[in-house]
Amino acid sequence: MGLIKPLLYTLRELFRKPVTVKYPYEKRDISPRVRNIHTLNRETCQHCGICARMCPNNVLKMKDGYPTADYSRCSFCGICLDACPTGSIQMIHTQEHNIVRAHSEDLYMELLNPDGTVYNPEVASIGQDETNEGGVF
Amino acid sequence: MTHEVPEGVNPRDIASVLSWVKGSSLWNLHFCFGCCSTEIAAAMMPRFDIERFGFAPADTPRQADVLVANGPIARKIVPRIQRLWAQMPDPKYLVVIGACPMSGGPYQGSYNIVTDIRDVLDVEPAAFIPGCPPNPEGILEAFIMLKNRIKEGSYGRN
Amino acid sequence: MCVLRIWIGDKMLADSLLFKLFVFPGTVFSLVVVLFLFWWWRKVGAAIQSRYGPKHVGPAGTLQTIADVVKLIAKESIIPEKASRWFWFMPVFSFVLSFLFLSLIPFTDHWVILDFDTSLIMLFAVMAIEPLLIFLVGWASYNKYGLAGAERAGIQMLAYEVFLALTFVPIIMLSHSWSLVGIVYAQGVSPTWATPVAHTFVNRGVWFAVVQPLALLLSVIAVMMAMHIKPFDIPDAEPEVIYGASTEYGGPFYALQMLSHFLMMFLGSGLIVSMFFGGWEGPYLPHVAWFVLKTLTVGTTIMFIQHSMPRLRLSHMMEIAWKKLVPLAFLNIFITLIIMEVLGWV
Amino acid sequence: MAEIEKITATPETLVDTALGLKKAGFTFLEFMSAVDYVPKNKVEPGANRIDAVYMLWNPGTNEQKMITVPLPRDNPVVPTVMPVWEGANWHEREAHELFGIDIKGHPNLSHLLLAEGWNDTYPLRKDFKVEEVEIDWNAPTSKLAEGEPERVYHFAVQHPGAHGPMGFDLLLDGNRILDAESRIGYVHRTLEKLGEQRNYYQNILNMERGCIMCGMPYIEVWARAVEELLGIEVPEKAKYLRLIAVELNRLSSHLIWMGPQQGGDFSYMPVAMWAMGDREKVLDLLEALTGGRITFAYIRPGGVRWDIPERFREMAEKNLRYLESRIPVYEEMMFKEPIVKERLTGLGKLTPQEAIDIGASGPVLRATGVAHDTRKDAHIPIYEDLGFQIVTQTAGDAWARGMVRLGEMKESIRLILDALDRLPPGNSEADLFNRKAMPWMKVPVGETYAVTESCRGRLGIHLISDGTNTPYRTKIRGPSFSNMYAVEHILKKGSYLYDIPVLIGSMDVCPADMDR
Repeated sequence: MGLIKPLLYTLRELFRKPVTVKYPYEKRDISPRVRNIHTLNRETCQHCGICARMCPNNVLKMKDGYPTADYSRCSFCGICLDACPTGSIQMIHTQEHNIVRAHSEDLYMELLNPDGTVYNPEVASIGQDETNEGGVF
Repeated sequence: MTHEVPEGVNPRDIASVLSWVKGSSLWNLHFCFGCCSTEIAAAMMPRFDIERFGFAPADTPRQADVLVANGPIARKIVPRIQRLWAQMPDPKYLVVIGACPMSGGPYQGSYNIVTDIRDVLDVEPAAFIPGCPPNPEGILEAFIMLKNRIKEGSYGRN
Repeated sequence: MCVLRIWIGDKMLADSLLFKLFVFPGTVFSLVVVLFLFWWWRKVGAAIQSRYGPKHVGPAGTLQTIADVVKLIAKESIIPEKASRWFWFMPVFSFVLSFLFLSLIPFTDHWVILDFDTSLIMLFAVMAIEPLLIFLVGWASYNKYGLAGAERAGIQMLAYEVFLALTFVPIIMLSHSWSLVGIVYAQGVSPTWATPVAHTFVNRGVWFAVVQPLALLLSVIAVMMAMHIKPFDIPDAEPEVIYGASTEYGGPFYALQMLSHFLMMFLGSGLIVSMFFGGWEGPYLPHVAWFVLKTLTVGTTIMFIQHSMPRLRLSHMMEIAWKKLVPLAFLNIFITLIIMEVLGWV
Repeated sequence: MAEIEKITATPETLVDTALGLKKAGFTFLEFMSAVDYVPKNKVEPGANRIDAVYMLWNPGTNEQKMITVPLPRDNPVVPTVMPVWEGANWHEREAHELFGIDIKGHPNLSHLLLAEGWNDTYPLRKDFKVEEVEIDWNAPTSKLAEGEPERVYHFAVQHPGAHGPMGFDLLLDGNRILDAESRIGYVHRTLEKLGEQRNYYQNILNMERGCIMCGMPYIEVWARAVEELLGIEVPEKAKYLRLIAVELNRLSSHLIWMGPQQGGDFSYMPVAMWAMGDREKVLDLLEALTGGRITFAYIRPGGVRWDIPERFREMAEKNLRYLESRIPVYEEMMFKEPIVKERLTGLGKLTPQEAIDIGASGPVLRATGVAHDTRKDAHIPIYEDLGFQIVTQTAGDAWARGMVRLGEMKESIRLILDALDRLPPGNSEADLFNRKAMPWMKVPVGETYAVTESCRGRLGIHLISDGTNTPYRTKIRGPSFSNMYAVEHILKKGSYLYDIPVLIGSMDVCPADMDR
């Protein structure tokens, strides 16, 4: 009897819809607390460099007065958020911001703007589609 | 339309068929040495199910195509990684997942950690996916990137 | 000497031995079936595990197994330095051997490559050689885990070989035939072909699944044991001996082993269909289609059991085989004897 | 938590002191380690010695005592305490390779955590320099492999049944194991040394990575140790949130154990897959609460990072009730299934006496009928208020361990839902000091030992502060370290090749937790 009952459970499972989220084609809901990439409010940033000093993994480095991130080192722990005295640095998650790169050099990048767009020193911001450069989708 | 039409594959061009085939059947070596291995397990299991794309685990290096570097490289494990890589038949690919194999991640500055997988294996990885650990979607994207790079011919010997 | 006759038709190419060997039911057809079965196996497993399985490579993932096999064949074939020089030979030989098995299975009484009065004995012989080959595969690879897996294959053969034979005894008693075609006829199936082989059989007019449910159960277990199907896949238990005998085999060698494994799975189901489910009998559809359909149904059932069961411990498997299944098989023989005596079926 | 009660001994009197303490009820050796005092240290300025440290626990009265043996730095020698506590074996090997303490009378002092050919440099000494390390890569993998390497089965590192980068060198007779020697240390990330290199706040990051499957208890016990030294009390709400986070993490860890680990040992794919699928429900909750799935950075000294999110209660109710309804299914499939039951019953039997001697803890100890759960023993906040019940079994075998974990899952679900119901209002962080100054906090000189029950057993952090913003010494007692020793102990008693994966699985050994 003990042998039959598991078979009944598996038989029942055979006719159920899979729980799979067909990822690239459909996406699951992700909590807003997930930390996947940094953003920096460049208006309130005080150029103090505390985030860079506090980062245990040496991810953040100061360049032209603003922190830049080397994502090959990042653990996404958010200690830089706690350390920032003005709260300029934040971490966000959007599905488009899964960082996947073919070359390790591409992992070194400027922090995004607070609205999730790419920061460009010359132009204030460029379009959303540019954020995916080097990514898969 | 959720199945991948073999785009750019010309049935008369054996090379393009082969590269499509190689990209569609990537078996990663079942070799866990870090936190990210739990997320690789999660990616294989029902919620994400990377077998949809033909990515499956292989238990012995002889049958594997992909070595997924998924954890901190302690000095003790270095010869084992090199040996496993040597045991894998060509063509073989390397995917780097998480911060540890790229830079030591949270363990940089430790006396027992090799900070870069490229010092150990002398191969250029196909895809880098940062995170500690990255979520399973990220791992799936890394595999798809590897697949696309094989298809394009921009990675690996064909 | 066995009466070995091959039927060759007068006109049609389809009747020639070459066609049977290389097209149907030989190489081409069996390759297609094997690739389909591999895909289907993964799909059934995935459904039980509440996921999709291969899905995006080709429509519903149907090209997945083709991609897998082509990739494996295209890969580098590594022969370990210390391996025997017969390393490459063993998987090839075991693949060829599974075709010997194929030639004995009657798809119909016409679509059978080898048919003679005592084909069941030859079938047992072929089934007994297979684990020996696996043993040689493991030995040739000069790998500790390969050898451990080979050893287990040998042990498992000791467990199932005896009661496999005992299980089929009641069927032979009932049908008075040592030939698979004869056994199918004995289940009340009318011959579709003027048979040149004088099959001796007694027509019982009923599927043996009905009169011999215990033998059906035992033979399904025996076939699963012989084909190394979970819960009896002890010789290639990943957590224990990695891939057992095929640990060192990658690339084309592994592709061959995989193909022969699924071919054997198909043929094992075919054997059960011939023995218990009236072979090719069925209305409306062509006979061959019925046979394949029945075989796939039995195969799917086996897959279902395989995917929903844990693996047995080695010693537990021996215990079950010798202390439970062999006595059961004997019991079945006696029950059959008594019933045959009472009903006057002798 | 008060000061740790210290007893000073000399190498000559050590074994007698140990025996006396064991008779007095201190039967459980938590760890044996050392503290290196160089002259310029700020804890005891001028001291130039190595203290061998033996942390003891009295399961009857729940007292903690510590034997310290001051030794000279140039030639530290202590006798082995293995005759008193068998579990001291690996701890002494660790102290030997990391601190260079010579253990007199020890049967095997080969490298455990470090690479086999590591030269005579001792990483945890304060004057250690990485440049001096040289490794002989041709060294044999274990003492067993020294003689006849051809005969040795390497059940290790990449073996699919080894549950991660660890395993054994085996001498086999057919399937019977003649001798076994563990090979661990492949994920030795030196958390103890890193703890001394980074400041208290940065340590949130690496302490949490102590165990890959349950990081939350690690960071909880770390935060509690720091708070004890700082003398701050966290608000009631933070205690509840910590409990919720830890128990959610325990659920996810036990589901991994149930699925890919123990289920995977028999290739029992339905259970393996379903457990991972159901684990996602728990991970959804963890993600909503903390933003992480495996690592969280949620608990920090002084409280927790975020308050509870909106609609968390409903989500938890829905997901956890679903999980509760699945537990009978798992019970039916794993623990009543005859094949699995046959494999698990009688496997790896430990008596209560053996388990305590070895230092095994957690479900391994509770399966032998000893009702010790650190959550209750050490009065971890809130657990007693919620009426926490210890789950025990009496058989002491693999099956009993599984049933204990299954019972713990039910208990965890109940605890989380109760805690959510009784969640008090208020702050989730102590506002005793400036939050923004936290990253630079200096911790007063002191020494503490905080314990908790991680998913695998008794987890402790021995923290010595020297008044700066970096710890002077952090010693982590990883429960898997002793539990893995129990596996080796059982294998040496006589076992079979096919039992090894099941045995490791039933002990729920986490390599990261073991190697630290």
